[in-house]
Amino acid sequence: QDKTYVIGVSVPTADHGWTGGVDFFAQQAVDRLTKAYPNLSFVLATAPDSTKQAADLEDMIATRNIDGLVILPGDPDAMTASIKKVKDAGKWVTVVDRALSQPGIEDLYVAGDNPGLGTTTADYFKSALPNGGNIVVLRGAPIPIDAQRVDAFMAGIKDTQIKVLDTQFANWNRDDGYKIMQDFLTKYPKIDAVWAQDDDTLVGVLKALKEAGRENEMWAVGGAGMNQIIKMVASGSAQVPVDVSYNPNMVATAIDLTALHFAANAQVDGKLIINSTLITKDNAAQFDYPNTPF
Amino acid sequence: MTTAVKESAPSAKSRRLQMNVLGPLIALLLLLILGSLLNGNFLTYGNMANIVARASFIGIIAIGATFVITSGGLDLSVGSMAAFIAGMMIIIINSAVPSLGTGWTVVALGIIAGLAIGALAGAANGLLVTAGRIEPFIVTLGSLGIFRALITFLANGGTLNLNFQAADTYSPLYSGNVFGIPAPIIVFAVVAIIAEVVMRRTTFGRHLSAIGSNEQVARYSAIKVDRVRLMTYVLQGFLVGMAAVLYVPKFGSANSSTAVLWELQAIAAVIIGGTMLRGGFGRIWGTVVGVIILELIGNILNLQSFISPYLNQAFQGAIIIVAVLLQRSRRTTN
Amino acid sequence: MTTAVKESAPSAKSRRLQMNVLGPLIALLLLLILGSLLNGNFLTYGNMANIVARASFIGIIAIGATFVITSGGLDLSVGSMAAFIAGMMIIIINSAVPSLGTGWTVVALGIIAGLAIGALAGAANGLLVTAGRIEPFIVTLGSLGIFRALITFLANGGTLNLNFQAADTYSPLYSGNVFGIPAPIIVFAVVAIIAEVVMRRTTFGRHLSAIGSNEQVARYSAIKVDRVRLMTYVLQGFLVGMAAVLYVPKFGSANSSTAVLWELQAIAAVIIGGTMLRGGFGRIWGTVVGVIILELIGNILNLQSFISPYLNQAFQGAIIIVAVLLQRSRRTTN
Amino acid sequence: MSMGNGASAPPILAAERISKSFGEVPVLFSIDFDVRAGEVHAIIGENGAGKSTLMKILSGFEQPTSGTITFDGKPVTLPPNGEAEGMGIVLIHQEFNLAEHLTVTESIFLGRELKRFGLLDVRLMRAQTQTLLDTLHVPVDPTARIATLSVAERQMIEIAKAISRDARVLIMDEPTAVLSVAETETLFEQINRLTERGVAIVFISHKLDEVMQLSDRVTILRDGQLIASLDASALTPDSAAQMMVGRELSNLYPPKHEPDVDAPLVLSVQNLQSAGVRGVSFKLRRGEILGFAGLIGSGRTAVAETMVGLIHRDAGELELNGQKVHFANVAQSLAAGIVYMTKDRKGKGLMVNMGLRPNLTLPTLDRHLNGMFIDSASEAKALERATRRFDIRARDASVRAGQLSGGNQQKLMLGKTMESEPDIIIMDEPTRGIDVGTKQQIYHIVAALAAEGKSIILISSELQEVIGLSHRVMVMRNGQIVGELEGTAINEEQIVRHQMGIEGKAAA
Ligand SMILES: Nc1ncnc2c1ncn2[C@@H]1O[C@H](COP(=O)(O)OP(=O)(O)OP(=O)(O)O)[C@@H](O)[C@H]1O
Ligand SMILES: Nc1ncnc2c1ncn2[C@@H]1O[C@H](COP(=O)(O)OP(=O)(O)OP(=O)(O)O)[C@@H](O)[C@H]1O
Ligand SMILES: [Mg+2]
Ligand SMILES: [Mg+2]
Repeated sequence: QDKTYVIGVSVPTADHGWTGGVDFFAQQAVDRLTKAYPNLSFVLATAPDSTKQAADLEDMIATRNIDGLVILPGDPDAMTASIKKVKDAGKWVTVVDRALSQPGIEDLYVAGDNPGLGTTTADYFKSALPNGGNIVVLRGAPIPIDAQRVDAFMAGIKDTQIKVLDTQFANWNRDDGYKIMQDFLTKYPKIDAVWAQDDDTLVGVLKALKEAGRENEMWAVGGAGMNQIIKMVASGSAQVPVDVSYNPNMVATAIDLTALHFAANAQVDGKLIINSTLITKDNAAQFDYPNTPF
Repeated sequence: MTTAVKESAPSAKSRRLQMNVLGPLIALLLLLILGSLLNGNFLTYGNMANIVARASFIGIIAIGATFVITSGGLDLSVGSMAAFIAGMMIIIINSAVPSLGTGWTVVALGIIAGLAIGALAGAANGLLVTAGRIEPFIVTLGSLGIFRALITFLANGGTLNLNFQAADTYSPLYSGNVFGIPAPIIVFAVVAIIAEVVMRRTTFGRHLSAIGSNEQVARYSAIKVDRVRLMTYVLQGFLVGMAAVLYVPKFGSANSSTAVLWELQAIAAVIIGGTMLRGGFGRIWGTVVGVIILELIGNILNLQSFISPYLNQAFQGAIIIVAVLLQRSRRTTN
Repeated sequence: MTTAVKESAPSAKSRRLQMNVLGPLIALLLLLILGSLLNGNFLTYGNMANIVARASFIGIIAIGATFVITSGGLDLSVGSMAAFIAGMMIIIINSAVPSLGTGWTVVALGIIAGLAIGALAGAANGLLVTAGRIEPFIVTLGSLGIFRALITFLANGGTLNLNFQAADTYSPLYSGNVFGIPAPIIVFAVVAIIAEVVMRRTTFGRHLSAIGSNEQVARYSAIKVDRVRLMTYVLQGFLVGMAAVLYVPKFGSANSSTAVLWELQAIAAVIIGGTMLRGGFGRIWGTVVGVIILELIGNILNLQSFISPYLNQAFQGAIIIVAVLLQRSRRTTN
Repeated sequence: MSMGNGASAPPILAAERISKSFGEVPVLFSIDFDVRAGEVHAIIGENGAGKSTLMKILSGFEQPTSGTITFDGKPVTLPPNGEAEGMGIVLIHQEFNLAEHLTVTESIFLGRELKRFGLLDVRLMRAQTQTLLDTLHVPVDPTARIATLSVAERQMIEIAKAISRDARVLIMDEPTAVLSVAETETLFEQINRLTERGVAIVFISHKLDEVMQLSDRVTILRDGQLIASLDASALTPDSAAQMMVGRELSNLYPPKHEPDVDAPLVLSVQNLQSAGVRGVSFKLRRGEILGFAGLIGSGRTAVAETMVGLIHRDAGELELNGQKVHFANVAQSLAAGIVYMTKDRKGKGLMVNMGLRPNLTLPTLDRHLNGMFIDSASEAKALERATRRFDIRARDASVRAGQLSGGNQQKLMLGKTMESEPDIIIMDEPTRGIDVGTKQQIYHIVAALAAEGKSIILISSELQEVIGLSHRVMVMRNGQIVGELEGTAINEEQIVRHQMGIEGKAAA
């Protein structure tokens, strides 16, 4: 136990609610584990884009002598090559959430389930709209994870009566969710449900509905599990009947496992999929992390 | 000769003026026509109210930007400054709730704090530009980063949420109506009118364009150049504060993604409105039109269904260019 | 009188020059010292090579920006242009693989295409500015949106990935070495040297600063102002293309989040380097120093663990301001 | 006076029935004009008569509305934007045509850089510039940036630039307006050198004695009409002046009323020091006109700018009516009743792309406030007053200051200065580029101001003006006062001797 290890943690900058959560949970895990394991030290870096994230990895190798890396790649395809370099340098690599464009590079993959989020949501829409209905979709930002989610969702509702009236990018952001929903309300007299895909966007959507006085005409579903939304679900809100988990604290799980590998050289390699499960009134309690900023 | 002059001049002059004045208005008109063709609900009071209400945030900021730009300055930090101020307001209000309760007093406190912080932040920018003699672009690019980092830090990477009861007290300021006119529109209108008067009818406004058009001449003409410059940044900060004051009740929250890139929209609105980026000439009403044009583009893109959402940004870009192209003849003359 | 002038002028001038020249270098030196204090590995060849290699993307773009800005222009579209070009290159290469295989021919094709598309995109900007007589800020803000939308559209909202074999052929262009010097550094250096010569030793360079300093004077000196302006944008586009040519082998993919906000970094580097945003005076070596300063800041922040990563942006902002503050004395005189 | 040889030679460049309108504003009416090899052809006329416009047309910078231009007897359309230099037609613009950021060398070779192996031959260009500057006795460093040069130095650079082109026709639009005797002499030497080489010179000036001294032929314009074109020998300064203004010109300078010796001191300056000023002391009485003579760069402007707080004061005292004062900026000095009228019209005096009204009232806006708002009506009145008082000729009140003729811009600036009704007025080259008629008006205004108890400091490189108006004259050299002249001692010879440092306190 005398040998000490350095673990690099590289996550995207908090450029919207969910990544904000990632940063928070990563920071928390790092602080907790530094105390827990005296022989572990961590290097945490946040990056707004893949150029910076690639740079961070280079720096961790060149100047911080890391032994392992936990990375949530902002843009997995762009980061694949850089992560491979780390691996080739003989470091332990844990990839979080997003799949690299080349399989088999990482030692441990704590996978978020983006298609799963789409499918789970689609299943709920099918059950909630058995004889179909009009829905509008607010996408995230035009990057692959969004595409995966939306494609899975569309596939899920393919042969149903559910009609997608319209789709726009809301960039996982409250203001855009608000604007776009306002305009959808102007555009379509009859909407039965809204898929906002993300809880931040959902907040904007709800505000727009409330102001238009149409909050009782339709229900809306977000995603991720922001505690503000979880509370609504738990309270059995008719407007936000469910949420779909895609919890940023998966990064903490990944850091924990990686720490275990070094501290207790436990067998942690392989793939761990964090399912996107449906959060309902009944199970909401276990998804509620009250004292987090997310 | 003089007589010949008197007859002719107006026509020549008015020709120049026409394009310059009509440019933005034509663009606005074309968009309104386009919108109404695309969707029957476009011209409804509700939709129009939505658009103007949304425009109010960037609008109020862009009005400040008009002053800064007319005097030959630039402020890239307004977006992150707005986010930072909103965050500070939330923290202040939340921390004051225990002592002051969740009534109007606490909200008022928050509002005053917001405006004050805005003015101070603006003063910081202004001092670095005037006393520090650093390019405004660099100063405000730097403070952009600083404010953005501070809000991220304050929010601990996540989102700051306003105390719920306080939010209820506060929210009318955004979602309320006076005679059916949404509150933000009223604030926006009042700010715009005052600003227009300041720009056209006060010494301050005159000095702005003098400095923007030729700083040396201004100095030799007994104008306290640095003080006026500083004032424009303070004013800008104050108006950013006002935008934040309207923003906080909207969602009762702020995080690192709040108001991202508002600076570019604000500057675009100013220039679409006919203010010259090099300084020396500015007009508030143009900026107001510019902001509304920008919101209209977004609104219209949401109301139609043939353009792939992937291409939204492209159309925004194209329309911005065209809107300014309509004023080309004016630029030519200068 | 002669004496009076002769005495005062040179000394004053040289003092001004000193700060103006030393400013960026001092900033650079301070950062190097800071870095080496923070971490023993900082001054290693490996780390330095990393930093400069990284700097090459923005560096090559910023060199183009130096030309544009010196002539009094501005190009905000470089970031999304880079993304767009990278995307086009990937599409072209991938679609050529079946016919041309995955060897150097196909890569060469991609490279040529990249440079050509860059020059064309630049020409589009330039024509709107010169022929269209629209504020460069607006033109390039517009094309920023357009290029960004196009890459999103091309990638269908997802990511464009380079054919793997082709990528293997291509990758040495980024990760390869010549006499132990990383390829991108060599490209960067060559571009910088040529640019420095063009700026100081060719009529083109001369005419740039003349135009940036006083367009009327330039025009009256029989300089083809519009053509020179256009050239700067074409050159900028070409160099953006070159940056993309280096980017593709490193990341092997492009999507809507590629090269976001590079424009701000490039412009910041140019100004940190001592080029005047209002035009009339520019220097390439300064820009190179500026880019490296920016990269150093990021690197140094990675060398320590006491500053919360949330505050990175704040320190970057602060250091940018300080770096320029070091040239203050110069600005004062202008 | 150059050889009459020009008289016989055929015209190189000629204008036939040239008319020009800006918009619908006619400014030239069917003008005939020509210039022959080896002659100096002067053009005189009131401000706004159309001289510069005609010259711009003759050098291709403006296209005529009608009429033809012939070059070597062949009708031509001159290429725009100074490309006519390729044909050997070179114009020195009335308003400077120099870019602030460029160095002297860069400016002189702008648009026709010398190259070696496709690259700029910087060394050669610098060397040639140095020789050029030496022949013109201009003591500036070829690598100095234009921004650091004084107005006169800039004018000399323009001249250097022009004579460095191998011109066949060299047009000079008021080159001597900002020059003092010494530089003017140098310029005339060069002109004679050129005419002997057969270069045709067109020369515009409001200094009629120069015109008589230099030119073979003189063309007179008035309100865009050709009045006469005749041999210089057939003219006297007075007759020329009359033909210009179209009326009898009474004596140019108003009678000097004796300055009363026990008038109170309004201003006393002790040991003033700053950039370009090395220990200047002088006193100014109520109702006195105090002339400041000196060569270019002798520090007169620097003294003025230091007094009003435009240049940082390193040492020295200012006493206003017995009170010690220090002005940190112009606002303070203006409030105290001291104003400085710059000679750098374009750079520091007027906002060229703004209207006349904002220019006029810029320093004194608070006088036109109605409550907290600007009262445009009262501004308009002010403009009307100034227009009348200083005879500003604009086609209408809506033109931009930049569109006024040079002289009228000067008058506008004078009006702007007087708006604040100062007690002490420092005028730097007040009649720069102003026609005799207007000069006369201005001189009378200045005298009148003095008579009503204002005090005036008159900085001028035009000796006649200093002599004709001043009660007392300070001569500056090297930023120091090297002589104080009074009464009969105020004469050309004395002043020149002091300027040159031949007499008076030896300058360091
Ligand atoms: N670009 C322009 N646009 C409109 N009017 C102009 C322009 N340039 C000159 N004018 C007008 O043409 C007339 C002649 O101007 P010009 O400059 O030729 O006079 P000038 O004889 O050179 O006077 P000065 O002796 O003061 O230089 C003036 O009334 C002036 O206002
Ligand atoms: N603000 C200043 N800073 C530094 N040097 C200055 C400044 N102003 C003037 N000088 C220098 O002081 C000397 C006197 O210049 P000044 O312009 O006062 O001469 P002048 O007598 O007005 O002659 P001119 O006709 O050239 O104006 C010149 O060498 C000038 O470069
Ligand atoms: Mg003239
Ligand atoms: Mg001077």
